[in-house]
Formats: sequence, C-alpha cells, structure tokens
Amino acid sequence: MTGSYGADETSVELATGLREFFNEHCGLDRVRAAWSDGSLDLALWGEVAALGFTGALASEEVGGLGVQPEDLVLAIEEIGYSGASLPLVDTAAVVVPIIERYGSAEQRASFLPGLISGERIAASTVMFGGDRAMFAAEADVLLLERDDCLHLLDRRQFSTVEVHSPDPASRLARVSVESSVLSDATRLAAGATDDARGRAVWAASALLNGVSRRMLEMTVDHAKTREQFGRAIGSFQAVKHLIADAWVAMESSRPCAWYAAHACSQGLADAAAAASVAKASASDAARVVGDSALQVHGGIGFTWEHPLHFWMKRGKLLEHAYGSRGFHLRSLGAAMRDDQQGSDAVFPGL
Amino acid sequence: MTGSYGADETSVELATGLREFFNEHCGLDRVRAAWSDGSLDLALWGEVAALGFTGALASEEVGGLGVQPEDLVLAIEEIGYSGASLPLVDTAAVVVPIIERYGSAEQRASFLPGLISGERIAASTVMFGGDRAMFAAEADVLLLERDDCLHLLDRRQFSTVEVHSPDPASRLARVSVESSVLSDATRLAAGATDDARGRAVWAASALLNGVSRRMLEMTVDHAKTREQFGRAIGSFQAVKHLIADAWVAMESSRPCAWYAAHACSQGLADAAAAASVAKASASDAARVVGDSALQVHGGIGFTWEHPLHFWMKRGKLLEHAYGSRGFHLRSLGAAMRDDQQGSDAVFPGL
Amino acid sequence: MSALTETTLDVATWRDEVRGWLKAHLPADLTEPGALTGPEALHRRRAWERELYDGGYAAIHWPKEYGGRGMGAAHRMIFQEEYERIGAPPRLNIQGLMLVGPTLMEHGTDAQRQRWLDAILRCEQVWCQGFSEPDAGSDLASLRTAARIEGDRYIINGQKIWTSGATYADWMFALVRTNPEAPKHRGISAVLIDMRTPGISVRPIRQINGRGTFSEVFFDNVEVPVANTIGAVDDGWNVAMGALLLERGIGRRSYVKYVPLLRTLSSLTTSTGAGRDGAALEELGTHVMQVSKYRHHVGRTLAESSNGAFGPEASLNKLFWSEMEAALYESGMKLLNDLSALSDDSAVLDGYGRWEAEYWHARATRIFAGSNQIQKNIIAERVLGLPKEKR
Amino acid sequence: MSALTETTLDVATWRDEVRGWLKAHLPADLTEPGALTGPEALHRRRAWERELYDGGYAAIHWPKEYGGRGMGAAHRMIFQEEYERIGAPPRLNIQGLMLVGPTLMEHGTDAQRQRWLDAILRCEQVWCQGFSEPDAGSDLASLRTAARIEGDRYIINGQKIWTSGATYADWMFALVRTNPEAPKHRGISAVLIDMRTPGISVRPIRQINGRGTFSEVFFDNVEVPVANTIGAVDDGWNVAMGALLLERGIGRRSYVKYVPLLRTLSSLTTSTGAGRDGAALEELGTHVMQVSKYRHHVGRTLAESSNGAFGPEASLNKLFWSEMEAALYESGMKLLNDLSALSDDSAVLDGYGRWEAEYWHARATRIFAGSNQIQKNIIAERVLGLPKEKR
Repeated sequence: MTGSYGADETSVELATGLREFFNEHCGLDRVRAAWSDGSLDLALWGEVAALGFTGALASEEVGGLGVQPEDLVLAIEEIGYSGASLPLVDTAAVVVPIIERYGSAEQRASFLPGLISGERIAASTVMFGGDRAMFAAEADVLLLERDDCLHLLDRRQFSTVEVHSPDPASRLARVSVESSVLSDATRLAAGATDDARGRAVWAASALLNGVSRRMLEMTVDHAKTREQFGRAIGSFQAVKHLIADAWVAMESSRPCAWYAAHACSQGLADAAAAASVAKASASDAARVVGDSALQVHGGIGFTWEHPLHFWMKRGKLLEHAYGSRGFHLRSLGAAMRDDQQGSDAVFPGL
Repeated sequence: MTGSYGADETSVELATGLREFFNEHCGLDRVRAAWSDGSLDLALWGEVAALGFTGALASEEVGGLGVQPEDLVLAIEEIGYSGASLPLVDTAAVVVPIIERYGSAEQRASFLPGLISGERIAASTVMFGGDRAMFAAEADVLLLERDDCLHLLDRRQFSTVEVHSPDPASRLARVSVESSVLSDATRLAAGATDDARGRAVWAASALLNGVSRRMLEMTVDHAKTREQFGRAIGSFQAVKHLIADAWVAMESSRPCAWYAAHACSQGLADAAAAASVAKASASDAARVVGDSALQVHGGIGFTWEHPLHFWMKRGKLLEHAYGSRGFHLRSLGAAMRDDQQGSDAVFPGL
Repeated sequence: MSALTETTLDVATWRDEVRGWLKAHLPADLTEPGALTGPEALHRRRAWERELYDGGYAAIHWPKEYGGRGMGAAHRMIFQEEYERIGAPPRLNIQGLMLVGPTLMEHGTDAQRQRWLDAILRCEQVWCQGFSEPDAGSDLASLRTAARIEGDRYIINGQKIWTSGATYADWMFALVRTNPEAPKHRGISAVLIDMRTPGISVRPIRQINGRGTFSEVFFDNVEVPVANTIGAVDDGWNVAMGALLLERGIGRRSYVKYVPLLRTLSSLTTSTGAGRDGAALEELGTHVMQVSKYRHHVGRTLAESSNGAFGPEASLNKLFWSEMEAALYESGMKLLNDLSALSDDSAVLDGYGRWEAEYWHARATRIFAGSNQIQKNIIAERVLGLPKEKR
Repeated sequence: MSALTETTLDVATWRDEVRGWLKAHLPADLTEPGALTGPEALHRRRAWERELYDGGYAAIHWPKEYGGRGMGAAHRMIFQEEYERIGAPPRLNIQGLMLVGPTLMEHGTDAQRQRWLDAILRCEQVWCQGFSEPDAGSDLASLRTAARIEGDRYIINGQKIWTSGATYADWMFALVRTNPEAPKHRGISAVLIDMRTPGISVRPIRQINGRGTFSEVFFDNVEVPVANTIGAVDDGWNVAMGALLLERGIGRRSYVKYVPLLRTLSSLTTSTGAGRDGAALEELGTHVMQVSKYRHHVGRTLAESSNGAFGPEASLNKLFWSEMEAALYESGMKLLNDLSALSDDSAVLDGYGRWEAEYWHARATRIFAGSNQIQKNIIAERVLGLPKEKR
C-alpha cells in the first residue's frame, strides 16, 4: 500500500494541534487584520514557530521535530483552512529540510537555527513562477532557483520590488540578485532542485486544499441557513449538486497531496508525477469549490465584509502559482507518453 | 446586419416542406430499416431528389432551384432531425454547387444533370478526414481533395474499402485512386477547395444541429412523461438544469450554422471563421445534448430498441468528422492571434 | 419578405449614421479606461447623456410621441454595437431609459408620463432600481420593505440592497409591500421615490474587488405620495415582471463589447510565448467561438422578433453572456499570472489589477438579474414546458 | 499505530503472494480481450472460479467460518489490483460473492447459510440480482413485482429488468412486493429464487452497443417457498440497503483496471502525431490525473476504514469512476477517429469497434447502481447534511 494517507497518529496529532491553535488564536478578526493593514503578523508567526512547526521536518539533532512530510501534510491543510497570512509553508516544508539535506555545514550552521526557531523568515522562488516569491520583501532568507540550481541567500544578498498579488494578504515581490553574489558558497548540493520542486508543489497543493476545505465549509453552512422561497437554499437540488460536485473535487484532491508528500519522503519513482497530480487536482478543486461558493453565497459573497473573499483570493493565487493546472497536466501527459510498460514514473509496480 | 438568420420566407418554406415530407415518409420504421439492413434507401433518395433538394443550390438554368445556402441551412437541419440515412448533404450542399461554379463546361454537362435529378449520388472527401467519405461505396461520383486541389471522378475512376463507422447507417469507405487518373481533366478550377471546405463545414454543422434538436426533443418528451418518486422526472431541478444546459448549447449553435452559410454565400471576409464557429459549436452541442439525453432517458436509452441511439451515433460520427472541435478552435485561435485591429477575418467591420 | 429587405437596407444606413455621429461627438478622453471615476465623473457623464439627447440618440427605442425614434430591436442593437465599438462610457441613466421609461409608458397615467418621461430623456433625473432586499434575492417576491398608507402618503420602512447608482440617483423605481396580508405576489406595489426625501440613507457596499458600485438603501419613515404608484396599488408584481424581462433581454450589450477583451487575451497569449501552442490556441479559440455564438444568438433573436418583445428565451441571453464573460476573464487571470512571472513590464502589472477587478465583477454577473439557476428553471419550465417543481 | 504498521508489512507479502499465485494459475488465453464470449465461455469461467476457490482466493473477504479468509478492505484491494494487473477475467459470480453471501451472513438463518453459502463459494451456483423494474429505476422502492403468500409459498408475478447474467444464473436475489397496502418502503421482501422454477422467462436486452449482457426477467405465477425469504417478510428494504452500499463501495474495481486504457490513449496520441502537442498532452494528462485521484481516493478510504465498512462517502467512489471512465473513452473515440483518417492499419479499425462498444457501456455506468444524480443527492444530504428536498 501507499502509506497511511494522513490517517496515522502523528499526522492527525500535528494537524489537530495546529487546528486548535488557529481556532483559538487566529479567528476571523486576525485574518481580517492581515487584510486591512497588509503587514505580516509577526506575533502570530512567532507563536506558530514556537509550536515547532517551522522546524517540523528538521531532525531532532538540529532542534526540529523530525517528522516526515506525510505527517505534516494535514497540518499544512490547516494553515490553508485557517486563513493565516504567513509564509509558513515555504519555510517549513521547503527551505528548512532542503538546507538540512543539501546545505554545506556552514550553511546549515548559519541558517537553520534562526529558521527553526522562527527568528528568521524564509522565502522561496522554487516553482512559484519567475523570480517572484511570497513575502520575499519580509524574508530574511531566500531560496533562489537559478539555472536549475538552488542558492541560499541572506537578506543583504537580494533586493525586492513588490509586484501585484491576487491575494492582498499574500504579498509578492520580484527578487533581484547581483550575479556576482551567486557562487559555490551560496549553491546547494546537487539534487536539491528536484527535491525542492517536489516539496514546493505538494506543500502548495495541501495548502490550497485547506483553502478549498474552508470555502466549502462556509458554503455548506450558508446553504443550510440561508432561506429563499420559504426553504433553506440547500434543499434545492441545483444547489445540492453544485456543492456535491465541489465536495467530490476537493475530497478526491486531498489524498493526492498526502500521497505526493509520502512519495517525496520515500523517494518513490513516481514522486514527480504524484506532485503534479496533487497540484493539478488542487487547482481544479479550488476553481470548482470557489465557483460554487460564490454562486451559493449569492450577493453577500461579493462583499468585502463577508470573509469568503479572503479564501477565494488566496485560492486564486495558489491555483496559478507552483505550476498551473495546464503545466502539471502536460507533465503528466508527457510522462505517460514516455512510459514504457513497466516504467515506474507514473504507476509504479504495474 | 448579418442576413436573415434563417427567418426569411424561402428558408422557412424549404425547411417546412422537407419536414412535412419526412414526417410523412420517413417515420421511425424507415429510420430503423436503414439501421437493420444497412443498405441505402434508394427509394427515399429518389423522393427527396424529386422535391428538388439535390439541386437546390444549382441555378435554374441547369435545372436547380437557384436558392442560396442561407435558404437551405434550415432544411439541412431537418435532414439531421429526421434520421434519414442518406448522402444528401454532400451532394446538395457541396458537390453540385461546386461543380457548377468550378467545373469545366464538360464537367458540368457530364455530372450536373444526373446529380440534380437524383439519378446519381455523390460522395465527398472534403473536410471529412483522410481519404474517407460517407457512402463512397454507394456513390456514382466522387469529389476528392488531394494536394489542396479538388478532383471530380466518376465511379470507374475510384475504388473503395469499407471502414468502421460510429454510425452503422452512415457507411464509410476509404477511397483509392490510381495517380494516373488525376489530371487537368478531373481537376476543378482554382478556389474550389476553400469554397468546398467552407460548404462542407457549415452543412455538416447544420446537419449535426438537426441531430441534436431531435435528441433534445426526445429528451424533453421523456422527462415530461417518465415518472419516478411519484412525479415526472422533468420536475426535478437536476434534470431541468441538465436539459436547460443542453438547450442553451443547441440553440446558441444553430444560428452559427445559419450565419456561416450566409457568410459563405456572400463571400464575406469571415466566412472561414464563421464555418469554424459553426462546427465547433455544433460538436459541443451534440456532446452536451447527447450526454443529457442518455442521462435523462436512463436505462431505456441504452437499448437498441429505443430510437435514441440512431441520433446518438450519427451525432458521434459528425462530431468528429468535418474537423473536430479542437481543429476548429485552433483555427479560430490562430485567426484571432493573427487578427490586426481592423482585420476582417474574425469580426468584420470593427 | 419585403419588410425584411427594407430593414436590411435601412440598417446599413443607420449604422453609418450612428458611427459617424459618435465619432464626431464623443470626447476622446471619455473612451479611456478608468476615465470616468472620481467626483467629476458624474458631471462629465451627465453632459455626455445630454449630448446624446441633443443628437436624438438618448432613447431611440422610445416611441416618437415620447421623444424617442420608435426604432425596433435591430436598430437598437446596431446603435449598441457602434456605441461599444467606439468605447463610449456606460449609459448613466440606464434604469431610467430602459426600465422606468418603458414601464411608465405601459402602466403610468398621463400625468405620470408628463412628470417623468421628458426628464429621463434629458437625463435631468438619474434613476436607480430598488427591487432586491437582503432576504429577497432570487425570491424577489418575498420582499418586505413596508409601505403603509396614511392619507395620500405612503410611510415607507425597510431596506433595499444591491442598488446600483444609489449614491447619485435622483429617483428610485422601488417595489414595496403595501399589503402584508395578501399572498406574497399580490401585496406588492411599484412606487417611484424621490431619493432626496427625508429618512432615506444610502450606504455603499464595498465589494470583493474593492469597488463600491452597489449600495444599501435604508428607509426610515419615508413619506412618498400614493400618486407615485405605477399601476394599481398591490399590482406591482405584474408591473415589475415586464421590467425584469427587459433587464435580461437583447439590446443592452452586444458582442462588440467583448472583442477588445479577446484582443487582450490574444496579445497576452502571444506575450507569454504560447502563440503557437495547441492548448493556448484552443483556449483562445473557445472564447472567439463563444463571442461569435453570442453575436449570432442575438442576431437570430432580432431576426425572429419584429417588435423587440422577447419571451422567456431572453433567459438564454443572460445565462450565455454571464458564463462567457466569467470564462473569458478567468483565462485572462491565468495569462496575466504567467506573464507577470515572465515580465518586468509595469504596464502588464497595471493591467493585471484592472483585469482582476473586472474578473471579480464578471463572476457576480452569474448571480445578478436573476441567478443562472433561476434562468435555467425558466428555460426548463417556460421554454421547454417541463413540469414545475413541487414547492 | 502498531496495527497500521503490521498491516503495512503484511500487505506487501500479500501482494507478492497473490501476484505469484495468479501468474502460476491463470491460463494465458483467458487474459485475451474477447476471450470469454461465446457458448463455451461459461464453462471456462466456472472452471476459473473453481481454480480460485481451490487456491483459497474465491472470497478472501468472507469470514473464516464461512470458508473465506476474513481479510479486510486493504487486502481485498490488493487482490483486486493484482487481479486486474494480470488481466484476469471478470468474476463470474460477483453477485453471489459480493452481494448474496454477505447478505446471508448478516440476515440469513443458519439453515439458509448452510444451504447457499458453500455453493456460492465453490461457484456451483451463479447468482443474479433482481432489483430494478421498468417503473422502478432511480426510485427503487416503487417496485411492483408482486409476491402473494399462499400457504408456505409465494406466487410471484411481475417483471425485473437490467438483470446482468440472467441468461446463465442459477439463482436470483430479488426484491418483491409482499404487502401492497404498506408504505412503499415497508412492503418489500428479499427473496431468493431458483431461476429454473417454472414460470420464469428471460429475454436478453439488445443494448446500444449491440451486446446483450442485461436481460428482462418475467415472472408468471412463479412459486417460491416463503422459507427463501432473507430477513423478515416485508423487511426487505433494510436487507437491500446494506447490499446497495456494497455495490457502490470500494473494492470492486481498482485504478489498475484503467492503466491499460491510459496506455492505449497514450499510444493513440503518439500515433496521430500529437505526441508533442500541448492540447493532446493536457488531455492525456487529465486522464492520468483522474486515474491517480481514483487510486488515492480508494487508498485513503481504506486507510480510514479499519473494517471495510463504508458510509455514504461510497457515493463519491461510484460517481468518480463512472465519470472518469466515460471521459476516458470519449477521448479515445476522438483519437480513433483521427487515426482512422490517417491510417490503413486494420488493427486500428478492429480496435475502434471494440473501444466503441466499451465507450457506450462506459456511458451507461453513469446511470446504473444508482444514477449519478442520486449519488449527488446522497452526498449532499447524508455526507454534508444539507436539508432534504421537499417531496
């Protein structure tokens, strides 16, 4: 079989812990605040880091929790669900484990402690699209993809220009680096790029699935309570089927991210394909869920006052970033085309 | 404005006449018979030819009705609607007018009278896909596209091998021609190829729209009468919306074929784009209508006994032939890409 | 047949005339995107409406006796196409011209027509529509804004929502409940309300795209003469239904409006380097197909309607353009993201934000003027004759 | 946690064992497409079922006391994956093994279990299911086949439809109406009927694809012992509902079944020259994604279910694979048309006809075992808790 699909104890425990934390500390007021002032909620960041999240995938020797990607993937969903506007995923799922695996002793020593403790914040251009990264302006550390290699830079080594983001609370910047800065000293070891790409993709997928889960939940609640024609609108078959389609898209997407994390962690032959399946599915689900959410909410869902748009816009950002649906589907199509009977790149073991 | 969109007198008159004829002479029994024995109903062919249909687009001087393509397009829908398994469209909409316009005096004299009277039957490979043609084995005359030219051949000049058809009553054959046969004497004048392609495409679109119209009508009737849970299934919102979507697809497709015929007849700058719009729309509509028809009919629609599948399978054949949806959408995309402000290839006059 | 031919000839001349007049009269700066925001916008737009009036183009579809030109649907559509082609600004008094005017002509008294029609035509009074309420969206007939009669006045209390133009409108065409005891469709009246009446307050709604084009309107003991009722008291539902068909129908937008969007998509496709990619071309082609289908659907509807009156088939119109528009903007969002990954060009990024605001608006069109679910019900029941749902 | 680890280790061994056994025992000619049609097919398939029985693989999910191996959902799924991987023929007695056996275990008497279970396991009795009727499709509970009690016998009259395997089945698990006065869900009984009883006639239905896998079954005063009732008389609805969940649930098909179809699509894509085309690759990739999603959905469901019992979430399963399968065959139809335009290869044309027959069948899957509309209702109401529709 193919791992525990998120159902094992560590995984559930981490996710439950994070969910309870967000329930208590990141209610709608706090989500809204990030949207209003647009600045990073450093207090919230510190609190989540204190839970061990930023170092979850780092080994215990360096002060991490030493859990596996497949144990973290449900917890990442919770971040998407919560609406917290924090650059947690890049730091915890990509930058920290990549530094530990592919960094030099010096890089590990100089970067890991601050990132794991939450004192420093990381941004990453890996798979995001171009030289853009989320929260790059706010970051202390940058993981930069350049010419199929990864470089690790500190704040003095890169500059940023803010660019438009479809999600006002997920600020984006384009990074610039003097070419003289990039050297063997900044470069991570071979293998880092593919590994980081896979991580960025499954983590973004899980995050996006969490966003979809929240939108769907709001939609179901609304359909149960909003009345039209003397009955809850959720009793209309057209509304039911819109929501059922959205639920199917989302629930069939979630285990794809869980499996992709597992395949990444185990270095399975289909890890790259699994990541593409996860992201294409998550992008599909976000679009279907978002469409039905807007339609079922009716007018109220189009107001700034209603919180739906926080998740709608984050969904829109993540839908296109980290490889669009089309990008990943092409990769899958090409992998299938190149698949020989018995090749393991898509369906191992058959 | 852009023509009468099928609403003028000649157009309605021709279509009504044909519809009444089919109502009287081509009921379900006769449709079914074509499916059972697979042979061409020459009696029916003769009767339709006697109405003047095969020569409708030919001028009165050569014994035709002298009407315009936009007057014929509603009538072609009626053929699709009727379920008659006859190679009428290629003969009437493509081969006859193309011979009259681009044939030599000799070709006109030798081919037109028999085709217009219905004594001879024509097949055409134009836009069908490869060297295949509908009813080629049964045809006396072949319009063959080869190296961007059109050739007109009589029965001794080509041979046929039957190939699989998704519609058992629309027999297909691959044609073969000795290369020595093709000469200046068989070739039609320059301009024939583009003209014939446009005609084949709008005519196939109208035919397909007629097929969709029949499927939708059967579906609406079934939804009104079939009861489940103590009520007509058409009273369920899910069924209503399936059918409404199908109706929208079909009703928005029909005027595209009407316009394409008009654009072809008037030689408008957007004639090629209009044909592509018509066929892509008609293919879309056939798929959507067919899907909803099968779903709403439930089990009974999957039986050989129920007539739905006659139209389903004809729809499937026409959906892919004469340029698939994808082919025509690409053509439209490329035309738009190449469109300069003020170019008339897609939206003339803007 | 001769009537049709006459029309065909006539419309070509008409197109030339409209095109020429607009070219000669439309101030160039009014065609720029975003030209009409800010406080002086209203002034400029009123002036433009006055220009249209002076040219005889304010309401070509109104009968001649009321100052229009008595033109049918085909002429209206051509005017609309040319109006969109040149990029003229949205009509300021759309509710007055399209909704209130025709409703007054059909249901108003002579005195009412004299009082309001000419002012609408001259754009001396800008109108808004007050139908929707927080608890009456798709189920419009459940509206609760109460109008109690005291002598010759209504005392109105309640709330309207999604009122477009409420911040600057002079008058509102409102539906109010005049008989709370009657079955819900039978206790509604259509009332014209002066927006300056004491007790009315307007609060713009900040939308998902940051804009505030819609408002909430609150009524606190607002006194309105009963003489402002259109049609009989309690018969407002019938008055409103005709108005709603107008809202969904042909003539308020043409395919021409979407051609610049297709050009933008086309140029974004090329700029992202996907100009030869099969998938990108098919996607672009799909939008070209949809816009063309919309064009031909409208053309067909006009050809089949001699008098500009449309039945429940109008639901196709609204359903079609709203879905088409949403899909078109959706593609642009993807392309703009791709391009913003590739490009440093600040023009791209400016365009991104504007496109995005329109994108969110386009998704709302699937809900307003009768949600697309409601339109499908109408098609199924009233066009195709499927049995009504059990309620 | 330790239980899961145990399972994980165990399943790897299990997969090897199954793979090895199937490889050693499955006759090569049984894996060829179309190998099992024609009159001797039944004989070969019975022999293969007997082989499975002898190897201990007939019903691994049955409890040990009834001759099974008491294996849970994960093991069943692995068996299914390996069974599909090697291309073994469809299980002949699927209704007996999956439906009748488990139902007897839950609701049958000791005497009934002894009489039927072992014969099912050995494939000495092949079973069919008699639920659907011409006027009871989605609305199963409205079934009308009447069973009147006379002494210790039912006298059964009526008709079943869409009965798969009726032409060769020995027994039918039927739902019949035993109390026409009771509310429709309360007058139904579950009765086991010997298909050789006088008065039963079977008429195969010719389907849209020319095949005749389903039949109509007519009952004309058919006498059946009342002792053949499963559960209480008039309580058949409850007995059947458990059975229907089994029909929709996990374990009857794995993603592996679809991999050869993906390979076919892939090779058709290449053969049509579209192997580097963006649109073609995206389409192929979409199917790869869907099959992968199905795989992971099943894996997840198994991981979350310790005992192989599934709730209303099973509706996702049926909805998902039926839509996926229909879309997959749809793409193939297009590619086969394209290729048949290009190619003279008769192998292509042979494949075309077979694919087409499967294509039409795949579209029927959206209807059988509860139409997808019904599945969406179940998801909305029983999984998500949306309020029931007014009826």
